[in-house]
Amino acid sequence: AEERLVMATTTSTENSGLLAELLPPFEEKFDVRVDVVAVGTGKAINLAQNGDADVILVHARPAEDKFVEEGYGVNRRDVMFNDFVILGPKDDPADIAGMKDAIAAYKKIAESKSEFISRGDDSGTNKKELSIWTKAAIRPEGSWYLETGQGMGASINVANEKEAYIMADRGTYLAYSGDIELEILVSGDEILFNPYGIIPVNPAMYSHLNYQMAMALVGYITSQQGQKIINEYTKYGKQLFHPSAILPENIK
Amino acid sequence: MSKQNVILEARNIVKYYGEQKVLDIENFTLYKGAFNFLIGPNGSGKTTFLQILSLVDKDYRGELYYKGEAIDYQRDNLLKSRRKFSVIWQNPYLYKGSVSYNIGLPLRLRGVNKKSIHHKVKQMAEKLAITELLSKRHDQISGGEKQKVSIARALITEPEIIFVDEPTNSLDKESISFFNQHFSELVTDEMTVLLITHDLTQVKRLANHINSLDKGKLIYQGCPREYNSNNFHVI
Amino acid sequence: MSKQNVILEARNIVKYYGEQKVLDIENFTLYKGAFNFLIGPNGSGKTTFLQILSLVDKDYRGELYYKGEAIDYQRDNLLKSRRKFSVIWQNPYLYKGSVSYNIGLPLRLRGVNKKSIHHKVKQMAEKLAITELLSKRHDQISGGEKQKVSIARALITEPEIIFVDEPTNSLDKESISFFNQHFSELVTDEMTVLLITHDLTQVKRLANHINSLDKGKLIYQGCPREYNSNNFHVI
Amino acid sequence: MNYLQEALIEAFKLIINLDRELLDVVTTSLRLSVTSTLIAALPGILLGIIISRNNFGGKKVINVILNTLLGLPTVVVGLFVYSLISRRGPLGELDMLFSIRGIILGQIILILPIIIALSRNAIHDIDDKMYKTAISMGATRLQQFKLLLAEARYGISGALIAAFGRVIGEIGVSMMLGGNIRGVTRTITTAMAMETNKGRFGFGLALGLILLTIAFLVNFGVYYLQAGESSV
Amino acid sequence: MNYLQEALIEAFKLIINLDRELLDVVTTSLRLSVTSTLIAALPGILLGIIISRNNFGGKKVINVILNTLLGLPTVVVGLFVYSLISRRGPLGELDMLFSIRGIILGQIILILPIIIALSRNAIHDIDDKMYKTAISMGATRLQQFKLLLAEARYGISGALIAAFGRVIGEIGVSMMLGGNIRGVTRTITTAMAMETNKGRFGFGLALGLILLTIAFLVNFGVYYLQAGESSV
Ligand SMILES: Nc1ncnc2c1ncn2[C@@H]1O[C@H](COP(=O)(O)OP(=O)(O)OP(=O)(O)O)[C@@H](O)[C@H]1O
Ligand SMILES: Nc1ncnc2c1ncn2[C@@H]1O[C@H](COP(=O)(O)OP(=O)(O)OP(=O)(O)O)[C@@H](O)[C@H]1O
Ligand SMILES: [Mg+2]
Ligand SMILES: [Mg+2]
Repeated sequence: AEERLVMATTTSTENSGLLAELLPPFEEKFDVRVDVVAVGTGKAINLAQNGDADVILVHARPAEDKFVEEGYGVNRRDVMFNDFVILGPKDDPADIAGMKDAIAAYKKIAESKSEFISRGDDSGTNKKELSIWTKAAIRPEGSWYLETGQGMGASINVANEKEAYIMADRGTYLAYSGDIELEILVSGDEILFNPYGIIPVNPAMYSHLNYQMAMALVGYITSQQGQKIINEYTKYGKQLFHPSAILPENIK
Repeated sequence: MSKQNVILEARNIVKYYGEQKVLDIENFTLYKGAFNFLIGPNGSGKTTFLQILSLVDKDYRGELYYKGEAIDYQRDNLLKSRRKFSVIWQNPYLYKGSVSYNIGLPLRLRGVNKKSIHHKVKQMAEKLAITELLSKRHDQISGGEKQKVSIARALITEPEIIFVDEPTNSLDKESISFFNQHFSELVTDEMTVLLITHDLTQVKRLANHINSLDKGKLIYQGCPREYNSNNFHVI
Repeated sequence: MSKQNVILEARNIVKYYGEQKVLDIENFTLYKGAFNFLIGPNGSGKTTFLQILSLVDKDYRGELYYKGEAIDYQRDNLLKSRRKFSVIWQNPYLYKGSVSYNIGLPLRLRGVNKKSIHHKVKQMAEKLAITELLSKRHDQISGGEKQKVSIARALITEPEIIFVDEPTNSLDKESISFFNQHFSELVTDEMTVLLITHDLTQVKRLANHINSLDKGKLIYQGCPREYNSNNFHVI
Repeated sequence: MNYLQEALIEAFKLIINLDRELLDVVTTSLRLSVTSTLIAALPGILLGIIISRNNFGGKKVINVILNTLLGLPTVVVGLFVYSLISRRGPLGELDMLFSIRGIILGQIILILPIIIALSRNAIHDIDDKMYKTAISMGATRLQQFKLLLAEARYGISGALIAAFGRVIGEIGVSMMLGGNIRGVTRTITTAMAMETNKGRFGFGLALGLILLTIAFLVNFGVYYLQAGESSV
Repeated sequence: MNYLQEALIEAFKLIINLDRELLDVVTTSLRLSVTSTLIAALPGILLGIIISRNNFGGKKVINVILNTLLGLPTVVVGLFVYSLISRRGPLGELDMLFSIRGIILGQIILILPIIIALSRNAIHDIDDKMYKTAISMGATRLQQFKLLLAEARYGISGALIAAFGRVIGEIGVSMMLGGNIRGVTRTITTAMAMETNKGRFGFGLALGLILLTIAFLVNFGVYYLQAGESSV
């Protein structure tokens, strides 16, 4: 295919393997090559602002809204969500195993000054983590709170080595689960849900953008076909993403 | 001597190394088809002057005339002039490679074909009795052998003028007499020689013209007979 | 000669360069306090042999005896022996730095204090008339000047044995006569000299003992008188 | 978790299966590193010679700057070139971002200082007599250059080998300017970084081993080509 | 988006404000790169000399391997050392992961091949007469070594400068083995990578400029120290 569509997305999306299932049917149907550039959320948005990507698929709602408000993005659509989990060592010094309330769990971690690893990289995940601390009315600081400034996987590794707590997206956790001793201690709280959106870059900003294909991709991903692939995609025997453009019960 | 016999002339040559003035020569003449000697004590500027005359060093003040015409420093013409000259250096430098590579190198630079190079190298090596050395590496030969290789390398292009800086350093008796003889033979032809030496016997035997340098100045120019009687102490 | 006067002896020395056997010497004797000459045509193995005798090259077969005792190749003892020797090389190597640094270097290696080095370097430079060169860089001097620097560097340690490979290459008349004279003076003392040369006048004037090499074999050992009459053609 | 063992097995499997994707990234890596090195070689060596052979004002400063640039982080090069070739950059029209050409541009900038500095070092120690002899033999400018290359060949080929090593093993520039796009700009190193990110350390190391094997083969080839080479 | 301009302004602001965190990462970077280079210097140079001066079976292969290792990707070194010093690795007890010591170990492995190969090249071209003269002057082993260093100083200091540049500019090892932990193992380069990932390109470039400035100052210092140096 000669035509090219550049999609900037987060590493977690690309690393989950979902895109390798989701994109080929689209590429074939529209005779277009989708070049996936997987970077941090902040970088993905920055690339799009510079006109270096035609469309973005990210998970950082406030940043996405700002992106659209400033006129860089148009026609944002919800695509899917996954969820975060709180991981910790087996001996669980903060005693949070089995809790349903993420905010309460964070409080207990802070009170017991158990080591907690933060990505500290301004990513969607990091922002989510910080918002939970805010809701818990805690300013995380001190020697128990370590910021790695790295991606999810690397941060999980640091947590594993240090036997510390960390909040991670389920997909990355599953990918690492074979090699680490950390376990899921808290999950299921609605605050831990992580929605993904797709946003074409505003064609009014740059003349060269492939807006038409970007919209086609939005259409495809939010269609029955796309949503079905997302719904059926599993890794390590588990469903990683839940479609949100169409309610699961309506997917045919 | 008549002007016709002059092949190279130098006028008002001044050369500095940094602050130090090492050459200051008003007039110097190189006679065609003759043995011109350049003598003088260590550090008097002989090698420096040779580099200027042989067009290797361009960083000086003054004029050079080849057969009456000013040397043209335009690149192509300079190259043409240089290719009529050869230099045998005081401490010869051999390039990484075999002895035969080194001897054939000037021909190679002139684009001569391989077969003919091979042939001439063999011939030249035979003359200098270094045939067994041809396949040796540049750093696997003795001091005198190295000297002979550099002589062969300079002669192989059959230059019009050959500049020679103490060629018999490290040479054994046989090689010296070969050298003296061979050079005399060559000079009966059209070849011009400028020879730097400290060897008095060589001067006595071969010199047609003597130029004597001291502290960068030409203190004597002329034929050996006159020179012998007066100035031999300065060599 | 009596055994007492022998300072260095070599027995059954065999040396190969790759496949090529370049030395095969049954017996060689160096006489104390004397001018020992090593002569022979180019490529006969003189420099190679000098490297073995001066303990620089250890890669050979055979035995060396210093004052009757086998040379001990244990590192410290070897160093001690070496420090009694000096070598003036055929093509001298100067280290990056000033001329005075180069001349003082052997003393520096022996841990002599700076003041005393400075003093001795000055003295030695005066003797060789190279005082104005002392502050020049190693690569800013003429061929003959370089040779003189290397002679000064070898003499400054007042060695017991001095090995000299064609020291008068590139030297002017004055320097040569200085060299010959200075060396004779030194040898009236306890100093032993092994001199390689192609200069017949030097041999005639100075030699106490002559060793003549040809194709790696010692073809003559003895005093000059006998030698003169028969063998001079092989030098 | 013996990663090394796992890596060896993985590498072996990958090679045996001759995975199409593996072939793809290997080809891309090789193409990139060979091209970048070759393009940078001539100007780099020439500048090295010029700096080494001439005395000019500011030479010292240039030397110090060169030495500094040996520490150029790939990310800095990546960012710098990005700001040039991004759509909003002055070269945006050329459409070089996320393409092979973009990576090559970045890699050339990355290794130019290496080639210049190391060939400068190599040439620095060549004896002045070498030049005088070449001139007196009647060598043209080009022939003088070739003779110099031949004499300093050990050091100069060392400079090129170091440059090749730098590009084949670098990640930052390829990632930033290439985007690690599957089938297009994915190289062994960006794939390696990605796999490592995914937590597939064994697989990442396997790719590293393959990379080193390929670099070894290239170096081996160059070594033996050189051995049989002659000059001028 | 003139990143370059933005970067300059950012860099200026950072330096003016003398941000504590900036000071922290700068100190860490310098400490790391100087320490790693110094530790690797002696064994590296020695091995370079040994390889260059001796003929032994397998020398060719060792040379090709060395050349290959110039392309050692930082990620490979990172992964390799990680598998050694991780809690489950053989050296897990030493607790080196995510510490300065861990990074230093990795960086030493990264630059040893550079120092060995480049000093080998530098020594390769030293004239045999140099050694003979040193021996005949009565130099001890150590003095011979010092004389050799003095003669090859241009090339050998070039090797060390290249090694220093490699470590001060590298990211992979510092990131994998140090973990970019704020206030502990965060270096200029890992901070730079982080800021770039956040999309703060200008800030990333600013850090890059600061890094290069520091490397420049270090090189400048070394250059002028060298100029006034004497040897043996
Ligand atoms: N590269 C240089 N830089 C500075 N001074 C130099 C340089 N080369 C030579 N000199 C000085 O210039 C003067 C002349 O040197 P030159 O080599 O021409 O002497 P020469 O007559 O050839 O001596 P010799 O008989 O010893 O070879 C000497 O005083 C020498 O020290
Ligand atoms: N490094 C080397 N490798 C191989 N062969 C060598 C090497 N050095 C010298 N030779 C050979 O060994 C023989 C003896 O060399 P040597 O240097 O001892 O001769 P020499 O008597 O000093 O000659 P000259 O009077 O020319 O200095 C020569 O045939 C030479 O070609
Ligand atoms: Mg001279
Ligand atoms: Mg010899």
